[in-house]
Amino acid sequence: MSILVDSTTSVVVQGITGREGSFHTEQMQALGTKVVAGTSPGKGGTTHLGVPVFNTVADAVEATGATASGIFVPAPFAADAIMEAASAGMTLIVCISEGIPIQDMIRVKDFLHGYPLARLIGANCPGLITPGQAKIGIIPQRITTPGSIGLISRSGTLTYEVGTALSAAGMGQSTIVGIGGDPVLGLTFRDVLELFEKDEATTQVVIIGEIGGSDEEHAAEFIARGSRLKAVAFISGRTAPEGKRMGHAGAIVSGNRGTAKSKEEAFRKAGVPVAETTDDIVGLLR
Amino acid sequence: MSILVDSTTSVVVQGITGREGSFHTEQMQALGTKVVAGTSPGKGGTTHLGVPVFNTVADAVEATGATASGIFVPAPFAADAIMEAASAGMTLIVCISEGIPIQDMIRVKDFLHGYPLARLIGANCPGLITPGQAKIGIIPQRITTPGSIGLISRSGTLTYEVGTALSAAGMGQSTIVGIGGDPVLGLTFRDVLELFEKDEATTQVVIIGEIGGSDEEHAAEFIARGSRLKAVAFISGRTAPEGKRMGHAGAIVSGNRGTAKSKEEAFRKAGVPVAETTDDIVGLLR
Amino acid sequence: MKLLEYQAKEVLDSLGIAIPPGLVARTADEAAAAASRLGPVAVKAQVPVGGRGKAGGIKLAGTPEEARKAAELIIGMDIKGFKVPLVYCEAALEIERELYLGFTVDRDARANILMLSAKGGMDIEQVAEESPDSIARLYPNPWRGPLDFELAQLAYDAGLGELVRPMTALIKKLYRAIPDYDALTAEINPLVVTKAGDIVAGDAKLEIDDNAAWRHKDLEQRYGAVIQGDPYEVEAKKRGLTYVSLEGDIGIIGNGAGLCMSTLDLVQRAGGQAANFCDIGGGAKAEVVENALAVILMNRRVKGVLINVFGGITRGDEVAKGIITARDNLQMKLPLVVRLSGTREEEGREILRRNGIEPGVSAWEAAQKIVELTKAGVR
Amino acid sequence: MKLLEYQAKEVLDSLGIAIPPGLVARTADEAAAAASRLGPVAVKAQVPVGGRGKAGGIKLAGTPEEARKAAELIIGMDIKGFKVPLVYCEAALEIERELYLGFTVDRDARANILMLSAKGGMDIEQVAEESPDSIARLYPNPWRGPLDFELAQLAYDAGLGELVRPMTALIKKLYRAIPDYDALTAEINPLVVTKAGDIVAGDAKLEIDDNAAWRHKDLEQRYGAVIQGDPYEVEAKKRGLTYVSLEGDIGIIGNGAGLCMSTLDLVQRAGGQAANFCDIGGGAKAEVVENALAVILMNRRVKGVLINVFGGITRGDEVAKGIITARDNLQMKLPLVVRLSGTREEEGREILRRNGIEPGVSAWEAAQKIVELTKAGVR
Repeated sequence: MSILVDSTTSVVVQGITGREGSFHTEQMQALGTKVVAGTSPGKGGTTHLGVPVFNTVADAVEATGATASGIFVPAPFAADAIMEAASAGMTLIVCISEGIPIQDMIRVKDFLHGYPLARLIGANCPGLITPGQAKIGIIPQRITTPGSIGLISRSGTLTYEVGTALSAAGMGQSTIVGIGGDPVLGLTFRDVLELFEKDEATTQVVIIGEIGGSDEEHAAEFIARGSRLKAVAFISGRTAPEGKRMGHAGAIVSGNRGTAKSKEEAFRKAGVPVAETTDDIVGLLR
Repeated sequence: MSILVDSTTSVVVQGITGREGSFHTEQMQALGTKVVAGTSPGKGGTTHLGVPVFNTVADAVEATGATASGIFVPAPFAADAIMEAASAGMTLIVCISEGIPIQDMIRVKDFLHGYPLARLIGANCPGLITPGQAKIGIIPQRITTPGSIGLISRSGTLTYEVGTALSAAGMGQSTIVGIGGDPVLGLTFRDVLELFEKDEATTQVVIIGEIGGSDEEHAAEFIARGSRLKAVAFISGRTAPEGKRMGHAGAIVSGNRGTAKSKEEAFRKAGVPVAETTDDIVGLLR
Repeated sequence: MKLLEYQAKEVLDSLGIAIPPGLVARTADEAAAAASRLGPVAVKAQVPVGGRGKAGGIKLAGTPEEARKAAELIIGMDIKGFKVPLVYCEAALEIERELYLGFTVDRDARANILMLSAKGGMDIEQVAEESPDSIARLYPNPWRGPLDFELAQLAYDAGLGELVRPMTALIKKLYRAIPDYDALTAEINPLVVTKAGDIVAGDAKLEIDDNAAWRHKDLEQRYGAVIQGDPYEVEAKKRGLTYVSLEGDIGIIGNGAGLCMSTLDLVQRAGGQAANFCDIGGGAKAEVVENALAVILMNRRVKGVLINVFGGITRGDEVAKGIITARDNLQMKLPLVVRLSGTREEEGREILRRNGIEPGVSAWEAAQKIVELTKAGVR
Repeated sequence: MKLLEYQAKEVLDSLGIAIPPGLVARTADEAAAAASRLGPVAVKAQVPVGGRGKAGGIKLAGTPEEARKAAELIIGMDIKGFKVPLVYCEAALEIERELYLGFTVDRDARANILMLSAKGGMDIEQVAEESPDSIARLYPNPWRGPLDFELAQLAYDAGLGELVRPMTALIKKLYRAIPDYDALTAEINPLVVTKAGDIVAGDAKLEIDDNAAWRHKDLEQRYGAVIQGDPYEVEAKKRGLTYVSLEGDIGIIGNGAGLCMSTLDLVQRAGGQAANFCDIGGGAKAEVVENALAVILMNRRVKGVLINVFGGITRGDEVAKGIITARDNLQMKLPLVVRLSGTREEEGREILRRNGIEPGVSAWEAAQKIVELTKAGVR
């Protein structure tokens, strides 16, 4: 078992004919992901990487019944691509594109309220992978092994590091979800934790957080309320300097939350051991 | 019994200190309507017509628990007033103001999707009255008598005419609802019919329609699907000339619908007798 | 407010939409001058109503002299009740294809509807009837406006996939007429794709919501005075009345649109024909009644007047007194039937009778009476 | 992009918000000239960072001579790492009261938050901590923007009921900075109510989303070059790197923000201090590595460099070769420790070793090694 994506998920790649879209579609196919269609405006009716290409996501859904989408379009078009996917009925939308303006994402988040079944992952994220079955995004298959650990991370390369370490230690993963590092994003740690909680095949989770925002704190609260999962957390950015502040607005809103200290304390309070370095994670899971 | 408003409904008057607001609040109070508060920006903390005045509807609701609102503010402020009432949790909003820009009302209608419990009547309508109990709006109490006929109308003065005729004939009314004549409005004939259908005290309904739109046709379809109510309809505007058309957009959208003929035929098809003149309505109800 | 073509095109231009070069001409000389500047032109009557082409209001002119002659014919002609005040001389386009683009309020949907079709030109209503699918439709969310992917889908649905990008940009510009100008209807038909590949507004129709005039005073100031429509409607507008001219000979005054419309219906049922629709609104104050009567009596065709008023807030006796004052001030001699109902209707009727005015108890009776009196030609 | 005060005020002015008369001065003479035109002025350092008042960057000048002296002192001074490029001479306001108005992104709410307080001025953060209720808050819907009734409620909540109308109008104007400029933060503190009753922006802070720079090329063109910040950051920006200067002496390069931050953490844990944060992104191409190394080596404080790269798509041997090329091209002599992991990490490490570069197997080991080497002062 797994969460969000498995070998039966039918996937549309938005921006399939682009450089990134092409490369990663091949990678996704190599793992066995059921990529059923791609979109590329103006290229509807053609075929790319053995997959039919449509002008719009709605056309792709109508023709294939796909339910998940991976977005590989340039940042200026990415917010629109997410809304298009939601409005076409996608229930899983994975947006890899980075550099999307924050105000675009704020509007997208509001738009998605109208599509409660649409789950967004990202943007600016490596996507997700269920080892041995399927992936949407760019997480390299070779850092993964099938197993029972759920991995949720805000950082791309740290995900790969930890995935590699877990696999090397013989600790396989149920699903790895890179939720992305942008300030305004789709699924949060807590949202993904809820999914792992319901997934019987997952018995342990690793949470790789970062300074900024309160999503880690909310995840800790969720676990504190009682979880069957054995969890380990890691927070990067303990020594990162605060950005040079110009005004006070940010401080008024965030107060003391968002620091590595606040996040680590929240996890410890919830009974979740916090790794000092990523190397320590394997040991804490044993 | 009755629909939407009765002697227990607690009402806020938005714009209570204005000329119209003052006059009609007094009329509403004279009938026994439970007017619990008024709003008038900048006059919060004062009292008017024996009623506390608040700056905002939210303040009024917090202090009084009111659930219904009557709006008597000038057109440029009316759309905002409706949204304010909905966001303050009002479940019945009656907007008397006329001359609201259509695009404002289109935005209001979309806004109200976020408040599914908020029922809007109007704008540009005389409001509603449950004879002998309460009213929100400007329908004169003296044209009404308590009874079992539900009256729904798009026209103000025709409502008064028909109300007067019914009362004179000894045919009392359960509730009279003036839904308003604007192109984009709140509750439709059909919406109000559904409420009357569920109100045991109502046994007959009179529908006073007008040319334009398809709301009368939709009401006829509703009745055709089976209703316990004995209905009579009247449509004004049979001989009204079509507006001088400039473009084709209107014609493309509305096609052949919206004429008096289409509406009368729809009612007849649904088994609802159509009065030739308003004078004939009483006879058809007997 | 329905803008004339050249006014609508000025608005489109301000929104960044391409329009052909054109000049307004109020005289034949000006038209000739325009043609000598622009080259071959279409000389187009400027009236806020459709069908001017069939009415002879558009002529092609290859030379300044031809433009002068065309303008001489067109300026001052009557098109569906509008006297043509001026012409618009517009450079001819090299047309590759003609599309249709427009939006309007769909009152059943309580929303704006955007429509795009590859089959533009005169016969779009016929297209709508015969092959409705060839007109692609979109209901944009009124707060968000049309989104890029929605407009792309609209273009593909209309079979205009190759124009997705320019069309998306153009429709977003046109849509700005809603938030910026409270437009109720905007129509570009034909929307011309030129042989050079540009997309240009061939014709333009734009209606602005009168209820929103307070937000767009500049528009009213710039364009409000140009249109020379029905003189009674113009006068009524000045006096703040809701008035529409009709073809018949019986003047109608009512309070409330519904009551007024049903009065028209009754007059026709009684065998007469109304000269106008005139709604004096709720209060039925003496001054407003006098204004309404004054406008109606300007029309020489009118042989009699029917007033149908429900006294809701205003009492019947007061309404009656107001009507008598108005009649006397205007020295009205034509037959006048008044149907008064509501509060103190009996007292009102008595006052009318004493002053030589026929009261009607029911609206139907009153309608029959005025038809009878006007047919008899009673003075 | 963080705009300077005078730039932010130009933007506010373009949105229709009142600002005091003011002039930019790049020299002491210009400041004197400004004061002779404006009368008594505040001479204010223009730096994209808070706290300039406490740092001596704001001086009042009653005469042109005083303005000259103030500008002489302020221009060129260093405020939190920024060399003051110019001053803004602004006419003094007759202040009746000082309010606070601002918006920013609340990342937990995934929304913009508008804040208004009657307690404006320097100590607003203290106000927020001690009496949070005195700061009224509103989360406007991002498509609709703040609605009139919401803004009225905000003003009443802030205890500014008597200013509801002007405040509603002003906040709507300020909010336009979001759709029009992709502003992430805008702050007017103090928002001054003058003795004459006008509402004027006393100070202004505005941050524009760099990710949206493609939508606002005009802003970048007008303002991008003025700010003279940290020279390494300026150079890094030119080379398209994500780079932040820090206080320590160990240069850091990593791929991915998370990996980079965790490398900083490890260096500190090992007893060292990072000289920078430099994220070279996913690919870790030779050219990018060389650019990053070049910027880091500009900094004379740097005593050694730690590179921490995970080879995901790019293979470890290729990354290793790229690093060696970069080092050789730059003739780098300082200690260099590279931690390579991922695909072909063994091959990569072997290449590094052969070329005299210390490879680290784990990031923690690598961090310890670079700290040790820099402390020893090995060359």
